[in-house]
Amino acid sequence: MVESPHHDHNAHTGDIHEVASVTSSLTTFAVLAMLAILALVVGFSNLGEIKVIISLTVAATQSLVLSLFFMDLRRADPLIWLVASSGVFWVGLMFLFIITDYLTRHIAVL
Amino acid sequence: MNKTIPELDYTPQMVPYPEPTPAEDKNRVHYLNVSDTVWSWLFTLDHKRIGILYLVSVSIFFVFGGIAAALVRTNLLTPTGAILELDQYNKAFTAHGTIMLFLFLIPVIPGVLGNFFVPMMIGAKDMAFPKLNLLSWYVYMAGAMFFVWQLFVGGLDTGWTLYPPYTSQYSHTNVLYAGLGIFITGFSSILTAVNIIATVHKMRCPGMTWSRLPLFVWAMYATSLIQLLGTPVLAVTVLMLATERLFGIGIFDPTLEGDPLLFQHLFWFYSHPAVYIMILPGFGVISEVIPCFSRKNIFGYHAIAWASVGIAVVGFLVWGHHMYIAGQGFYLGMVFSTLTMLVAVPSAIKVFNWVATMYRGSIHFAPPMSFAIAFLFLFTIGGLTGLHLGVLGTDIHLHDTYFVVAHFHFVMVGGMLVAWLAGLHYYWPKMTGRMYNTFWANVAAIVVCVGFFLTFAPQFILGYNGMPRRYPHYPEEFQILNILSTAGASIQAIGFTMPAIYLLGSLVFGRPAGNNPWHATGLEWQVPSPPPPHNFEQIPIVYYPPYEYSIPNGLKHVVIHSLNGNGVHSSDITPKHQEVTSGS
Amino acid sequence: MFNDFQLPLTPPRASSFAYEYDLLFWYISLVVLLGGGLTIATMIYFCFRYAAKSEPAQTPRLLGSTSIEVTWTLIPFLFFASFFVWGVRIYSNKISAPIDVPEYYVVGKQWMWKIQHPTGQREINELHLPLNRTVRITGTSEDVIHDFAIPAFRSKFDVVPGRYVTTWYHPTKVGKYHIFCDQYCGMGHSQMVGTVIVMNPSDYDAWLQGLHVSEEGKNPVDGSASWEGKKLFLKLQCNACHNADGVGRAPQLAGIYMQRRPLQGGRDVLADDAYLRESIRDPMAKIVDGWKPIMPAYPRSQVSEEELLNLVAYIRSLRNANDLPKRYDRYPAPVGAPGAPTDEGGLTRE
Amino acid sequence: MAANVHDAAPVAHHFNNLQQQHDAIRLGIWLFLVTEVLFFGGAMCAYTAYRIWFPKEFEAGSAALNVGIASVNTFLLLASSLTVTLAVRACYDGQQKLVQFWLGVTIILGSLFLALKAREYYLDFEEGLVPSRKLVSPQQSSMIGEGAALAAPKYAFVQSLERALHHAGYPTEGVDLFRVQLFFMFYYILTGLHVIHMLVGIGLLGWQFFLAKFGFFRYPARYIYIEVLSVYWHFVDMVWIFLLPLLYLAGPHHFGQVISGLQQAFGLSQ
Repeated sequence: MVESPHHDHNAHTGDIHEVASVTSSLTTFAVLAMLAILALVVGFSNLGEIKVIISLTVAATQSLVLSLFFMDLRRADPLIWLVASSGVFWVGLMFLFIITDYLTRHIAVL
Repeated sequence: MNKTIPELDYTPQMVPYPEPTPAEDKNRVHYLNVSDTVWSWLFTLDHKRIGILYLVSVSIFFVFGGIAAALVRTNLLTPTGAILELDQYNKAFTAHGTIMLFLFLIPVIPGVLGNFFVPMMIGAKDMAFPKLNLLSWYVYMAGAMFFVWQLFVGGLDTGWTLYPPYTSQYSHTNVLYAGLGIFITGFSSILTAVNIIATVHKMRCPGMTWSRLPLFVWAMYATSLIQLLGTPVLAVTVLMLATERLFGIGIFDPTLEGDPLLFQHLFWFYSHPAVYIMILPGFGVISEVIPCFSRKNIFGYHAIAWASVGIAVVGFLVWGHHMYIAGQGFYLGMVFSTLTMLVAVPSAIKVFNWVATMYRGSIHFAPPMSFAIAFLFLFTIGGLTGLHLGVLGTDIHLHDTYFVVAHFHFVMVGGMLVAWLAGLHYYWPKMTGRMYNTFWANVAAIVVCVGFFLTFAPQFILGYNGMPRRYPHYPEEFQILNILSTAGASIQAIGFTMPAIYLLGSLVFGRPAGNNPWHATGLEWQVPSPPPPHNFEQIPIVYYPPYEYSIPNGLKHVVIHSLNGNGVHSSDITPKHQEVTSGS
Repeated sequence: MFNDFQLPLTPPRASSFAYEYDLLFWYISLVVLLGGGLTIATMIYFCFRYAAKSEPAQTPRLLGSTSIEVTWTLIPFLFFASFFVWGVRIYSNKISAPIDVPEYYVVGKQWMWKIQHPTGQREINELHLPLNRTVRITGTSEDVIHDFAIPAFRSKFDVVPGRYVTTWYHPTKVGKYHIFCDQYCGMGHSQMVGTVIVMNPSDYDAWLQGLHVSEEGKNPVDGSASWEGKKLFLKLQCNACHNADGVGRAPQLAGIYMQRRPLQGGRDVLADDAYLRESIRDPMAKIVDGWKPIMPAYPRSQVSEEELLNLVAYIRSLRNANDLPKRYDRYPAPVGAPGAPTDEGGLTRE
Repeated sequence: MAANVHDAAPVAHHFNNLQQQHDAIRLGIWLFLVTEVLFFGGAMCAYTAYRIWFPKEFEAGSAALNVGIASVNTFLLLASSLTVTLAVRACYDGQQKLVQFWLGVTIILGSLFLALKAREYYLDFEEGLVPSRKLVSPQQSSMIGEGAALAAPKYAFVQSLERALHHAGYPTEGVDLFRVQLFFMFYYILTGLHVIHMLVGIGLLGWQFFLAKFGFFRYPARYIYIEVLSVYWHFVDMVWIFLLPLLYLAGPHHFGQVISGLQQAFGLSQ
């Protein structure tokens, strides 16, 4: 891929916001495709109980790769990091409390 | 505690906008008279006009909710229901609940004062996304139409909590309309939240650091965090309930071994933080009003600011105290009870700091201050009675009784509504440029406080005696207290109509209020009374912390200086930074 | 001392739990009144003491002090923590119902309470209880979520359809007290009220036999739950497989209650009420080791919640194998029906 | 509008400079994504709660799904994420035509995904795998075995599920087939919400495709709008990445099912 031609920046101040190059996007896609194949392979294997955990971790890595490279979280300023991680943290909170109820509801008494 | 804050030399380098002479004021262009076509109002992008749109629609829905409340209270005059049948009563209290919560309490301060004043307080020309701001009003009105529509086609009799399996299989009233209404109004509050967070982060004027933000902006920021993180869960819960009701089979369906408690978990995950969405803006207004009328710096600025954010965060971890006896596990009940005790502390800190602000102040009993004092009195009682319901042991007896009704009315009406009235009376001169009759406003504050106390104090006793919530018929021995409560309700009704009269009257008869009737600090008071369309001619620079009231000769000026130096005076001001040890 | 001290406008204390409860309730109320009262009093004092004089007074520039902030953070939290600890003790005491006490069943149905005594008496919206005897209450609901609440006993529990909830009472004062439904359940939510009648043990036993007429026309009906259960056991032909002859198609249910039952797949489970109920409602869920999964399910449309309670009570009452009916026992045909019961079957022979 | 699209002032009146405006927009979209994360998170939390209680029923439900279409859809969606990033890159390089091209490809890939999804829904509907309380009248169901006590009434859903599971070769004893409808409720709710978000995404892509025709996306003035949409599109893809293991790979599958699933999708199977 030829290096991108000179941009016609008008002389505006500092919106120096680089964007991922085509090659890096292709490599990210390749990584994501590999992870998707891995998820399917794990899905089709009969590993039993831990199959769920493996496929969810693969899905988590896929979404991490996707958000870091495709959604350009890598170069975003720390505020965007805070927003993204607070969303995930709050869903974690909800899971933590609701699922604890479903695991401990039958422990009737101390 | 040594804090390096700029020692302020108050020699007046800069006079703010000169007080407009009445003649000059008559033909000054401000946001109200910049154009008066209906089109310019309905498609305005000016955050101030959107605030006024919200004010009008929110007050109308408050009247709707008030009528429903009047129906409920008059019906409870006699043990066998004075005026309503059983199902009519159920529809009345559900209408009162849903309209007051979703159409009044949640959108009122973020929609009216938040939209109007957050940009002005941080020195911005407008909200970050003006079109989104207008969209949030239209989405709110669309959602409100569903609520009003379901009122006229048979109402909803499930209570605002919509618990399945009653709502999904046994209720024959229009749950779907109400669910859709909740879904859409929830979307509107998400849009407001995104707007406020983006504005506070990205559009503060130079010098407006986080520790110089007015506490109202801190409270609005914390409220937007909750709205942003909580509302989507309610949206998906209402959606799941609607699918279950439409297809007759569903997730919370006990015949399928589904668990109705799962709905309660997901519902309260939003609905408890929602009560903090309602009260935090009230805290913000009180943190503005008390320092101004005690003529004294706020006590513990950082404590109050971080208490707001603390309530927003811990508020998400306590919802289980609504389900102690609903079948939730004992282990999780303990976890939620501990966290509920934790979340009670920041509110206590705030109240202590407000009272400490009044210490050695010089207190003017202007109407906003009398409402703020009523707030402190009622909210303290409301907040502390919440402890009875947060503790595992005592909630067994008190759950779903009138004790709960009294507690949340003390906090919602005694806290939020009185704070809203305080905010309305504090900012009315700035919004409309007219001054209302302060004597009648003080009378209204007293009437509201007395009427409210008479209505809901007896309900604590009713609750402890075990009278259940949502009962149109009740045992005879509770009748005396219920009559007392209804009497209080009628006094309260008078108390709420009085502001409508003298505030609207002030639009016609009120004298011009001038730039700063209360001599308050803060950027919103440095611009002429009905503010010009673009708030600030030049972007202001802020040098001082927000509440600098304790200075020698009474505050007349906060420095307005333009970026490019062609402000009213061109002299360059650099405040002298000196070590200051704050008094204990 | 504290027991019989009764403030005006407060509900009667009619159970042992009520005393414990009131101790905590008044402790919290006291602390709240003191703390809140103090805060409000200081505020009002400040309002008068520092009201603005005519000329603008010079106010001190106090920006706050962390030492004060820390103190009024810790003190409230310590009090709140004490509330929490005491509350947990009471809550755990309330939900741990003793096992070996007479068990009453409560079934919430849309807008009435169906109550059943251990000896089989059934009542609607009324509960007769003997004085000073601990009793165990198991509740469920047939349609929506209700809530069986007795303010005088300071007790309340949500009855959720599809699940059993258990609690206990120990009445200590004779009298009539309210029963309320405390979870909104529709139009008749306020009609689901009833009375608990606490009687002296002698009156209570007389009432069980139907001799003690507390009010005119109130007599005990039907036999005990397990007797009802046995009739149903026969009607549904359960004894086709579960019978005394031990034909080997299904486990003999005698004496399995509260035993550990080995399941297919290695786990084992305690055969308590929930297990019995689930094995009837949905036998596929847990299959006992060594038996084929051939038992049909009996959903709600076939066996109502109440009938299920009777079946479970019957199974629990079986002590040894020959308590079970025979392979060909028939549900007794009504008198005079064609083909009267053969001599070796039927209940009448007992 | 199209005529003077080039010289429209890029900086709105209330922002100081372009950087502040773009940062605000980027923050806005990420805040919106947080609400979407919690929106789908709520539904998935309910799914997890029930999966903990009824693991066998959820595996049985997943075994009945057409895993062939799902895997193809996964790759379609990943590819569409790639193409939308290339569109952003093209806008950064200032090649307006390329922007329009890549947006077009993304729309095609998205529509392919929706077409396959619609086909899958049609197949599920045809097989009767839709939760309902419909009862099958006694004559239709097979003869009730002799001597067995009154068998539970046959539900239409249970009958069609048995046929599907038999076809998939999944042993059905020890599974309460009526309760598998819980899994299918989640299947329809989660994938339905995802489809709605896809439709909105494709609508916006179409709008930007139309704008790109007039060279609207000049860098740096209006670059942000295409980046914002790409972030939303990547999020929709991320939701599918989680839906695949939760819904389709919950039950035991083998590679043969992918082939037979696809044949069934394209109507080639017998």
